[in-house]
Amino acid sequence: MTFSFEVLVSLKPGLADPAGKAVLSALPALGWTNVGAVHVGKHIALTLDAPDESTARAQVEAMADRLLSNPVIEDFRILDVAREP
Amino acid sequence: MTFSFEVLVSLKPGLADPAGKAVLSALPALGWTNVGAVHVGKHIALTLDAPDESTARAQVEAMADRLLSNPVIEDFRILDVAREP
Amino acid sequence: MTARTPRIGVITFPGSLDDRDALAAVATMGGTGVSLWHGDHDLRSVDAVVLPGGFSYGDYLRCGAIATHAPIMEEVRAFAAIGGPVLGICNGFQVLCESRLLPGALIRNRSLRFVCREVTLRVETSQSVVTADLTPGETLAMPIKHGEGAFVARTQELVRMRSEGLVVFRYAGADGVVDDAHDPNGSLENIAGVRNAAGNVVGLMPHPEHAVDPDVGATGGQSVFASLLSSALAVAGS
Amino acid sequence: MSEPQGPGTELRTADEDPLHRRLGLKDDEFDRIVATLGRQPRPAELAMYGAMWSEHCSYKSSKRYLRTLPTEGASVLVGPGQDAGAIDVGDGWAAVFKMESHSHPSAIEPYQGAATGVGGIVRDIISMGARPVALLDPLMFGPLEHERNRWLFEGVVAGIGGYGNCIGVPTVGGEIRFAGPHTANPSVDVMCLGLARAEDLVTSSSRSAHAGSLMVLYGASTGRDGIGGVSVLASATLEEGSTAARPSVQIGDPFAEKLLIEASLELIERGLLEGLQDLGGAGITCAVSESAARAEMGAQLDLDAVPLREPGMEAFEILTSESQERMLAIVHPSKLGDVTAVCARWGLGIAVIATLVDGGALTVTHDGAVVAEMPARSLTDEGPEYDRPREPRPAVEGEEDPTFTRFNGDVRTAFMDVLAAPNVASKRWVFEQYDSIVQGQTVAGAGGDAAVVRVPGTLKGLALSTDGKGRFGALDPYLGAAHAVAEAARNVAVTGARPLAITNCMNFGNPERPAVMWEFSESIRGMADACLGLDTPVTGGNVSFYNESAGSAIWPTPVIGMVGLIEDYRLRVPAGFPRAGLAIYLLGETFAELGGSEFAETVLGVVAGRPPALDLQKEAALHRVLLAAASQDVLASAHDPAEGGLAIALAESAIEGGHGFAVTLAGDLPAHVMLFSESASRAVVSVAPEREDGLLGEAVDHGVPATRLGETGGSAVLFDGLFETSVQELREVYETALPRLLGETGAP
Ligand SMILES: Nc1ncnc2c1ncn2[C@@H]1O[C@H](COP(=O)(O)OP(=O)(O)O)[C@@H](O)[C@H]1O
Ligand SMILES: [Mg+2]
Repeated sequence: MTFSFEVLVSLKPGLADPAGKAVLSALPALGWTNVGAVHVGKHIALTLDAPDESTARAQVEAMADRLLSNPVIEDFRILDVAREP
Repeated sequence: MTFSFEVLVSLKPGLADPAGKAVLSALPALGWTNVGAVHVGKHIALTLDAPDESTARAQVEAMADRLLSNPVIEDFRILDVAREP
Repeated sequence: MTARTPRIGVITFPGSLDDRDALAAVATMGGTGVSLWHGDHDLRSVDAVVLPGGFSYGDYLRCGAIATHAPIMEEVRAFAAIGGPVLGICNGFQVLCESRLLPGALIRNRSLRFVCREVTLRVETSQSVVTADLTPGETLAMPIKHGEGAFVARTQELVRMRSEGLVVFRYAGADGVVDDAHDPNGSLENIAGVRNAAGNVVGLMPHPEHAVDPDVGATGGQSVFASLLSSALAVAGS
Repeated sequence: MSEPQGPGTELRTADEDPLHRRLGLKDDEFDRIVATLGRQPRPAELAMYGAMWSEHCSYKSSKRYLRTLPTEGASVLVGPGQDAGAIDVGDGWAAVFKMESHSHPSAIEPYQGAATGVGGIVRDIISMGARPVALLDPLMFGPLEHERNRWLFEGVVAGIGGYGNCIGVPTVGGEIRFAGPHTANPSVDVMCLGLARAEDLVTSSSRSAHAGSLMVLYGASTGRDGIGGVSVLASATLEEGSTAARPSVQIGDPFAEKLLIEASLELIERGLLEGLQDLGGAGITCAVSESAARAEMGAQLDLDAVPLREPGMEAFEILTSESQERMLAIVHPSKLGDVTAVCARWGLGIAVIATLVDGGALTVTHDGAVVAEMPARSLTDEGPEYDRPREPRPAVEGEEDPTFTRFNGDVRTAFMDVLAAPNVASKRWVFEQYDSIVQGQTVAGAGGDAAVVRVPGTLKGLALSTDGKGRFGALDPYLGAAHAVAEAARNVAVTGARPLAITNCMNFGNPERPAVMWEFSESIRGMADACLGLDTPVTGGNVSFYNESAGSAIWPTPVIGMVGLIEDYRLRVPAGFPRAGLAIYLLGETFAELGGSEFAETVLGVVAGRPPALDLQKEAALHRVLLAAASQDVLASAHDPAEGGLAIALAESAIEGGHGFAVTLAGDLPAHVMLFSESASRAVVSVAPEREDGLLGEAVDHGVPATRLGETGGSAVLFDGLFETSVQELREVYETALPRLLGETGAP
């Protein structure tokens, strides 16, 4: 079966987030003064074949940990799962 | 009230996605040969103050359209909403 | 026509890097360089505007995206609309695409790496303010230096660009042959520079301002700036 | 000063240790603090001493050796002890330069570690009042066969490019070496060169401040990142339950740095400052105490005024945070309005955090209460100093010097193997990722022996080279250091520039081990002797200790950053053969010296033997010949044999220039020794036939042997009587070796 996952990778709290800061400071010029915080991270969508969902999810977690993020500075979160027959 | 949103930005289908391709081609060397497709996009988390959720959401949509994504090449999707009192 | 030297404005955005180099190139080629500031609503009566290379606002989010909303860009849009010559180099090209003054967009190089090297460009049209003095097929040597220079457009748009002749430069071999081996970043159809329909707004990823002084490299930028200067005078005089 | 030092490996657990030990302070250091204060220290005070008296900030193990380096010379304007050294390059210009390492952070997060390393050294240059105009990045990694080493290598290179490219300072050169001992400990050193008008330089370092002057912090806000980077806070808890949220790695913001550069230079140009200091290791503690101590004053520091990135930060966190992209200016109160306006125009945050006061006391308040009070000088100038035990490494018994190993292999195969060795092969994959041309002054970027950048508005060029000789150092640390200086000077001299002065970065293992301390002292001795012999004083540098894991240290590797001056950059001599029909000469002599050579490691598989001898008088004479010939436009090309010897030098000149050659290597030495010996004080030059007499005249005048080897021309490459190949084949081998090791085909 083919499963679809989305992985969200974001900087660990406490680290400077220059991209988030840049977006935040650009917003007032566009008329939005009510935004409190912005953080920019990565979104990775992938599909994989696996016998069942828990196997698939375990693999995605391993990929997120080993390849898609650097655990020293980033956290990740696995978003959804959808199965395509 | 303060609302939290997450915006996911991804390249429009059909456009080259070199980052996705690079992840895909790095996977087999790490032992994962069952991944079919990978797409890399952006994840933007933000908080904003608004009188109610629908106002907040409308503003986030406008931001996503005008600043957070480039509609010429990207699609966006607004993920969740959480309210903090 | 007058004998006065054209005034060429160069915008400094926060994070612009090649603004001084562009001013120097203008001076070398006989124009008067005028510094313009992103936060002003004033083009200081220049005859042409250059958006220089660099990393405006750190190029965070998307290259050129935040600069699009700078106050001076309102003036640039108005100037472009009445036919004023506008040249975007590298980051300036990205700003012009983000501003919809030019078609398409620029994404990460297919190598995913920044690349700084000399390339050869083939001129595709003389219908632009930077190629008015050049002949299609001519080649120019100048450097590139960017991490996000792969030109992309959706198929429909690409078809329109082709039919309207909006491609100004393509990456080529020294002999002018356009092929994948000479595409340094994965641009569609080797596109290195494009124009708007009127030809007064042009953007390119390579750096003509770094190719006017033979002591520090190639000289393919000389004719680009020469054309810009003469177009600036022509528009100003008309 | 921004590199974490001293991993807390020797620390016992928090429970059984008092606070000072967890902050990396020894018991006698603690006693010294009690004696200075005349009472028990408060926690924030201990954190401040812990950071300032760390090896990295105090140089407590290395100071006594650094004092022995030659630091004086006709051109030196500012010697060691300032944020960066400076030399006079004429026409009212000062060249300001310094090298620094960021190896430890890069081993954890290569991209950000390297990126923030660039940021740190650039701020050192700005704080001298100079515009940064060039970067160089000498790097050392473990072999690329290992996946982790590839990850480190690719990440570090991307990080240096990512930061350097974004701040608009060209990266014009560097060095990459691969060696086993760097597997767990990559060395990431970065050198920055800046230019200032000599009078502006004086302004920024004269410290004309007085009581009532304000200390203004501008740039990024202060967060919990990088706390204890320089001491051991990151690996120990200060007080119960407060460490979880403190990341040890930092994220660089090159955009903020670019704004800092422009704002700082504008502040200096407009004469708005009384002093300027970067924030690096030990953060606010270091910047405020150094500024006060230099002005021979004290300061009143209010931590409540510091703009914070996160709420609820404790005093010690604010005091020792190493958040990036911050500067501290000393400002007369009457100029504060103008300073604020300049920072606002560049979009930078600004806050008055301290006031200079008479007397030498530094008083720190937080939440309205005093949290620390001590003599400012006690932090900066009165730290401990050690004479650590040294012990020469025992000689390796029964090891054969590769110079005398019989070689029965095929020299052509050996030649191709050496050409493809990662230490020798083209580094294009690396340097094409760097913007080497921004600012428009790069006459020669990476790819030759030294980079050359113009001094704007003049005909002058500055020639820059970085060199480390780890393999030689492993075999003889004295010679390793001396050779590094000599090669750096030679790289500058072959371009036609006169070597003027050096900066350096000393990359070593744990100084608490006597063998490492001995290597260090020997290296300093070698560097000092070579700098004296070549008249290139030391204007500054950086010491990076503790580059080891599991008791296995990196090779003792001083990396030298040399600055030279060429009076007319149009007379710069290229490394490649520019055309056919030129006579090729070897200046200097080849001896049987394969100890520690590339040939020995790549072909024989050993790092052994005695490194080549170095005669500094011969070396200086070679430089004189090169300079005299270059200034008369006699040389068509010049290149020095280094790793891989004469054979590789000839090959590189052919590849670079695109012209083949035919040479005959006469003499009594075996062919492989002729080809691959790494004897010092040599150069391969090419000259037009009508200029041969001119070259020979200079060579005779300075007593340098000159041997005619053959001619340039054609597409073939011929070592007469040995083997034949082509420029095309050489280029293929040389250019594709590194991409292949990285699993790429070399396509664009
Ligand atoms: N990390 C690097 N960054 C930039 N340029 C580099 C780097 N490594 C090597 N280079 C360039 O490659 C060329 C060859 O380097 P190297 O073999 O160290 O030269 P040499 O033997 O003359 O010291 C030099 O021009 C050098 O500047
Ligand atoms: Mg050399």
